Amino acid sequence: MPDQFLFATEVFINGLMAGVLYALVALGFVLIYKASGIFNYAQGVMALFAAMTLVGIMNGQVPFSHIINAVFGTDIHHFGWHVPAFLAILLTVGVMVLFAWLVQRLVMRHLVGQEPIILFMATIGLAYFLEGVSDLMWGSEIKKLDIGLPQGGSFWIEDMTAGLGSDNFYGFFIDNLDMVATVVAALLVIGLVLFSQYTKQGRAMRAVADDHQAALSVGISLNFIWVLVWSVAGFVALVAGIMWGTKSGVQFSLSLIALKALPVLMLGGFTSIPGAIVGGLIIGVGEKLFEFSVGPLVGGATENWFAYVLALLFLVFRPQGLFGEKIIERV
Amino acid sequence: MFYRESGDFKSSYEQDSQTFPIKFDRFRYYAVLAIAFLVVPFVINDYWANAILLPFLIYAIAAIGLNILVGYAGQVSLGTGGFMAVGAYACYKFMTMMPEVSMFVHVLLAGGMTAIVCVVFGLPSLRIKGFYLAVATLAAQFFLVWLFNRVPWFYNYSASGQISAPERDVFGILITGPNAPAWATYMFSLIFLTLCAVIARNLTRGTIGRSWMAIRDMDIAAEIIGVNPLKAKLTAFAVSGFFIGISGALFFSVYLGAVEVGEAFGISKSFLVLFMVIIGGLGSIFGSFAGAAFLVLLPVVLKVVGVDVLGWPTDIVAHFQLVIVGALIIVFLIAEPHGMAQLWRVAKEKLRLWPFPH
Amino acid sequence: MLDAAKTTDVQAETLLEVNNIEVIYNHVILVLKGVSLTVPKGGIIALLGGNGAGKTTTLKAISNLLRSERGEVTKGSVKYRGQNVHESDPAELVRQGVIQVMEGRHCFEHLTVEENLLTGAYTRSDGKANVAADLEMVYSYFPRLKERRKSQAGYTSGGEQQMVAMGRALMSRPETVLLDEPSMGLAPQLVEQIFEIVKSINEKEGVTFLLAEQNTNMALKYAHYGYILESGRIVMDGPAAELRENPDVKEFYLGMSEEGRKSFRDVRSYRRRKRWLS
Amino acid sequence: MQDGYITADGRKIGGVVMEMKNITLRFGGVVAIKDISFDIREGEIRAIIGPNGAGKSSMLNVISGFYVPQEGEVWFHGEPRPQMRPYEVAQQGIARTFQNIALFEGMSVLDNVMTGRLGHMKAGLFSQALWKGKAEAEEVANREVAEKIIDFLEIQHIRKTPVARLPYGLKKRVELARALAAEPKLLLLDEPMAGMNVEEKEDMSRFILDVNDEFGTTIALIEHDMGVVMDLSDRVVVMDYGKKIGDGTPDEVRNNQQVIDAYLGVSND
Amino acid sequence: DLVFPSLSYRTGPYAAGGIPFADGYADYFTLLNERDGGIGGVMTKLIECETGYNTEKGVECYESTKGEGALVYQPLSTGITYQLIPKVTADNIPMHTMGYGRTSAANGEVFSNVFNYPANYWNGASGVVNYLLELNDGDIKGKKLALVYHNSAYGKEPIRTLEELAEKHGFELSLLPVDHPGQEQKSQWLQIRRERPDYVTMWGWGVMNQVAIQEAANIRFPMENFIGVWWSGAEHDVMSAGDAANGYKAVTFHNVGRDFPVFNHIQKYVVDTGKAAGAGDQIGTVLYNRGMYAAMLAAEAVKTAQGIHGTADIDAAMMRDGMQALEMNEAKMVDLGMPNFGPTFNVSCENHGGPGLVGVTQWDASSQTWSLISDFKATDGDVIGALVAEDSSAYAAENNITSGCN
Ligand SMILES: Nc1ncnc2c1ncn2[C@@H]1O[C@H](COP(=O)(O)OP(=O)(O)OP(=O)(O)O)[C@@H](O)[C@H]1O
Ligand SMILES: Nc1ncnc2c1ncn2[C@@H]1O[C@H](COP(=O)(O)OP(=O)(O)OP(=O)(O)O)[C@@H](O)[C@H]1O
Ligand SMILES: [Mg+2]
Ligand SMILES: [Mg+2]
Repeated sequence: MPDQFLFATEVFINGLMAGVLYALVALGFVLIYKASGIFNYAQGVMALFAAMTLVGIMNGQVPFSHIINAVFGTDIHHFGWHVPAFLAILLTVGVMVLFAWLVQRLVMRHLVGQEPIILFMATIGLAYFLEGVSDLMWGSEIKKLDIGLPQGGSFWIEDMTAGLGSDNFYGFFIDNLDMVATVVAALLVIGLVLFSQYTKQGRAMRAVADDHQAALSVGISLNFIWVLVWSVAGFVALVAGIMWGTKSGVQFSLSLIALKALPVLMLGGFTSIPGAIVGGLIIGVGEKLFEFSVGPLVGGATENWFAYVLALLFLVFRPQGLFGEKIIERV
Repeated sequence: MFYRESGDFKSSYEQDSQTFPIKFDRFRYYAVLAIAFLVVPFVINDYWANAILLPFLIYAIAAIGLNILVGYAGQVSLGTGGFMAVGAYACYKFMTMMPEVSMFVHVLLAGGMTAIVCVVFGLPSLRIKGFYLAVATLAAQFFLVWLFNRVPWFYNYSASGQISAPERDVFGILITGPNAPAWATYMFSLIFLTLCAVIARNLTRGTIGRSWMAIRDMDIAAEIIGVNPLKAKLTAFAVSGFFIGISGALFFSVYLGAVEVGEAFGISKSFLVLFMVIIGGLGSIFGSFAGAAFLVLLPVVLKVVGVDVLGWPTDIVAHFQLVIVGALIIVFLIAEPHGMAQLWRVAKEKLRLWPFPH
Repeated sequence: MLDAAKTTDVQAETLLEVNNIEVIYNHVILVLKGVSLTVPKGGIIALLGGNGAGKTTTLKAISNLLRSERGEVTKGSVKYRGQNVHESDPAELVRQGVIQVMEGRHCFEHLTVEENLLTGAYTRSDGKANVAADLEMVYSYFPRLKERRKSQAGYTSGGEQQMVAMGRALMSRPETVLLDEPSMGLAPQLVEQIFEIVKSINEKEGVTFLLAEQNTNMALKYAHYGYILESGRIVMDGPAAELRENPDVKEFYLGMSEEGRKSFRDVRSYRRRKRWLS
Repeated sequence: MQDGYITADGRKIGGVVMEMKNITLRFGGVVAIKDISFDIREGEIRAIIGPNGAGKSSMLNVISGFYVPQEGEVWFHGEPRPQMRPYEVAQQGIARTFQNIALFEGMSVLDNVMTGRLGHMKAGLFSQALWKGKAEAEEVANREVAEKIIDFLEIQHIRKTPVARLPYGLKKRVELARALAAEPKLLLLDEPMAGMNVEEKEDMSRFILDVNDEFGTTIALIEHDMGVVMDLSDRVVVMDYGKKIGDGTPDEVRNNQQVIDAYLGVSND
Repeated sequence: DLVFPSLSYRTGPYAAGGIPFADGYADYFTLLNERDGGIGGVMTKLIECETGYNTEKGVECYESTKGEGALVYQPLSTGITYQLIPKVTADNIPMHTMGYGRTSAANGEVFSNVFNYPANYWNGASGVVNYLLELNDGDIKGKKLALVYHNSAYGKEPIRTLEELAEKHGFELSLLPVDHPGQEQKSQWLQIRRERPDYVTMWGWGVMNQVAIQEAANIRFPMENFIGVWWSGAEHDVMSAGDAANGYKAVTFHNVGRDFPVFNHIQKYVVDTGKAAGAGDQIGTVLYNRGMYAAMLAAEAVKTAQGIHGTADIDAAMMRDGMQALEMNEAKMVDLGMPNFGPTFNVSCENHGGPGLVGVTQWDASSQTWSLISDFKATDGDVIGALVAEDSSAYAAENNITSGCN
């Protein structure tokens, strides 16, 4: 096989994997959008917060130690214990549920029935708030996150495939972490699809997204639904935070991965869980292949805008994204 | 007490469609103008100009522009940063290509250029709606930033890709460059802001404004009763682009003096201006001012209080700043989802009924 | 048809009591200026009044949906079974058996007709079988819905949506239903049918109804008791039968004068006529 | 084209202005309109009735160009109307109200009514930006027309109120005002009286009759209140699940057995 | 007081780099106050102002501190530097951009108030190439060098120099931009894996560094052949890749580690007395050292200025003179408790950039330390000098500056 083709294939496969990682973030958006019509800008920061909390708990860091030290002149940083990853994850999930409850209590319930853009704005406020809080709580230095996930290219695959091309071809490079992410993402998607399509709560969730007032009037407790979806979204954020945090360390930029998820959302449709995955794959492959083929001609670094332009092109033909619910236009 | 509509009768429709139908409002408006034009220039110093007033004036222009698009025409855009960059780079190119021309013209031309670009990126809005459109405008944001970063012609082939504003003047008074006096930069921006505000006000109270709002409130119905959606949306993008371009030009040339596109006109700029518009009040010119003032001033005030008055470490203050700004946004939205402008309106309604509670 | 005798035997227990409530929207607009009414268990109570009289507002004040419209009950109290419900969540009220059918349909556009109906059963925990049975019941009331069960509610016609809204409320097996303009936009037969349904549910299952209705004629025909609301105040109340005989009600709400029903074409003067209050 | 005639109460009805020819409209599997033809004459009040989901609103949507029928043609002023966008249809002098009120909630009543006049305002962008010359004069002139309609419909007191705050019935009236402001030749009304009590219906009927009388506006009307329909309309089309089952004067329709079975029911007084 | 504004960033995407630098900068001045009673008897005063690496906040910081008698600005961001160049010139306040900022500011004839000694990006680029030459016995013809860079003004700085050098030495250069923030670099590293360059150099900042090093490890690129600029060579950049980062290199213009007497003083006078700017745990890290080094150079310039003007309480204009006359020699450094901490150099009116001596450091993952593996050596003055002259004269022409020394 010609090497160029093999290289393209390699890029393609890695694009798929990258797409899965984007999709992980996009999933959180979809959940909240589906359940309340809210475009949750804070999703990225939630991933950051979740990852920071996880690392903090694992390392036995004292939350808010920085302020405590500044105010009381103390010098405390660590409790001096280390929490095993599994337990730390459970505790972090607990923290995310608590966070969901607070969001519902302090923000959402006061904004019932408001227009989407107002709710969107509120989530931006939330993002600021959470960003400040997570820095105050855990400090803004970079933290290493290691819960024992494999990293680095898979030698096995590399060796298996090395013979396919000429000497210039070294076999396919596939990151172990990406493979783990793929499995996790698949499980998440299956679970979430089952939840939202086949359970009473799932149906209620979609009802809430359509009309807050009517949902209230049939006895759906918005508060409960919101705590529920924000918790699930918090969990998804944690998963995304773990994957991305393992890759690049846990620090501020983690919150910016939200920007990589937006074109995915747009392409897959804001309301579709499978859409997030398919969108992710298309975006991942699309941007990597474009960078591979056209990038060198125009000076590279095309990925950021190409993802958006690609999604835009899809939208022009399907304004609700590939799998999004049709936008009902009636008078 | 003084807030009385009664006794302030209007006898013609011209009078009724005035910007400030109530005498007291009108009076206050002239007072603000007088102070802004006749008092501030004489007392202004570098700090006030560069740290507070210039950003306020310039962001207010951008906010008015975006408000036309989002607040009046209902087309949520996250491309503001990119469009400001178009204004800035257009201005830079005009400044360096035609050094002898008045700065005033450069800025206007930059606005015009941005309007054109904005219309091009507004085309998808004919099919794409709501948040899909918002995300789609990010394509403009990222593409434009990439373009200005990538094509050396835009930054005159400078080594690092930064652009810096050469000294330019209006009637012999320096407006750009480090030697431009504070009052001149202030007045220059103020004139543009006043101009933009007046134009925006005129447009929004007339036919165009109503067709924008109709599209915003219910686009299908609007089309059925005779609003041409293509025209309404694209004019909104054009007018909005014009203002945003002006603000981008001023932002670069008068305020910062040198910019790097990714940093100065990145996505965070788009969000910042959008916050201003929403916090201030969608569909309100006054709201654009209020929102810009709020988001320019608040961080400064918090910093001054935290660092200078309370003497806290800068990083804790910076983090608290985020927490407070975030919390305030939420509190504001809960108190009044329609922004500061609406708070003001309700306050007026209450005043009118005063001393009765309702 | 109902007669006066019927009204007396339902006077038993008071289920819902609205006591002199005042409602303000947006902190400034005073809409209800002291409305009181009582709904006895098992009664059908009609709330009548012109556009903007405050019927919808009253119902929302009871079901606590006001808050999400930036409205607020500033005075007075609403009691359900003697309990103050002012603080409770609307969903909580549904669980207690009070459900509102909102004015203007409010279907869940993206859900199918059937899913819409099923959301009505959200608060129920009496098993799938019972829910399925009730679904069939609703379909038997509104056969048209059965035909359209798989289409998204957003794409159904106005009247079909109204049926969905009604059916959805019935799915919750309520104890008390607050009906806001149930007959709006329905074809004449259906209007009658809806009222027949109300009556039969009321009689068979003892469900209490408080209905805001513009179709005074129908409302007074089926209701036991009526309140007439104007500009945020109750201006008249009494047993339905009596109200029907009241000359003012006859003229302004039933469109009848001494000579019987006028043709709409013959109403030459549309200047405002006498009001109880102004 | 047939000639007009004079009605019993002395109104002159002209020739056919609009004719629907064999319209069929499908949405996926649902056939909303099945091969329906009827016409509307100049100056008449034409009612469309039928059970819920019969396709009445869809028919209005076809007329205003929002739905494009799969088969059939709309003839306007004696010639087939080419495929056009809804706003172009509106510019031909067709205005309408909607079944589920479609007012611009963020605007005041006055502004809503003024949107009805958009088609009559032509000032350019620059003139408007400066608010001088044509723009201002035009604004005042059109404002006068709008005010006349506001007076006519007796909604002066809510002129400056945001429509979101209005009760249902008043919204319907504002919608009518907006449609009238366009000074249409053909006015389409989709259940203008839903949610009104008798007194208000009387008022509304009066408005409709007066519009028809004073401006000679042709009116097509959907309504479920048979009293109103029978009293106001000159001719009635009856639809039933997409099919036309009756067409004629109110009396003819009222006595049509098919119509009685499908729609009116027995006890109609 | 001698006022030193510190435009720091302890928040935002680059906080991890900003914090240690700001701590080092602050602690050194605290040390001077605590130990020596200030400089020449006048106490120093540090005004910290948070910029979040954001130009607008930078301007606000500048405007709010310049009135307080600021002696020298250290904006710590290329963006803010560009912004301030005209402003400080107009206000006659010196600015020191050490190892960043506008490279051609080395030409003091055009940029009268801007200093970027002891080394700039172009020195860095040349330093990398020189080091490669050294490794290959002076011949790198036909070798492949890939530049992975932050797609911003900062990242693009070395391109011109590297292109010139590629021509001169006959190596092949390929460019791989990474967009901010740089969380995703699969494409770039797959390309590197395909092209197999002999060496990779990196102009990265923030999260981009960690990800790049991680990805390099993933594709098993030999770490010894991966050389970053000094902003890509701190502990947190390599830490998250763990052992895989062992052997990674970075060029530098100052020494690393905490094996210097001055740190004992800082520990004693500053940390132990609870006056440290940060938690006190950053001492000896690369960026802390750099911050401290910058502060030291500023303090030395103050001393020089005090000498020139015969007054201890100097102002910004005098400070400029002091900086322009600064001489750093080994004796001084030993005196300060920093033997061989940085190169020795002199500043002059014509040359604000110093001699541009560049060393190389390497990361040892097992001991978790950086160490200097190649001493500070000269870089290619011909190539760089020409580029500086070209760029600065373009700037002078654009802004009507008559160059020359006064
Ligand atoms: N959200 C709101 N904000 C402000 N005012 C409101 C709001 N909703 C209703 N109102 C006002 O409250 C008054 C009563 O309205 P309500 O909807 O209760 O009337 P109604 O009797 O139900 O009328 P209709 O028969 O037309 O539905 C009206 O004058 C209306 O303007
Ligand atoms: N856009 C659409 N997509 C799918 N189905 C539609 C659409 N519009 C209308 N329908 C269907 O077509 C049929 C006719 O609808 P239409 O709204 O015209 O009824 P109608 O006669 O106005 O009824 P009503 O009196 O209840 O308003 C209904 O069954 C409706 O569900
Ligand atoms: Mg009502
Ligand atoms: Mg209909």
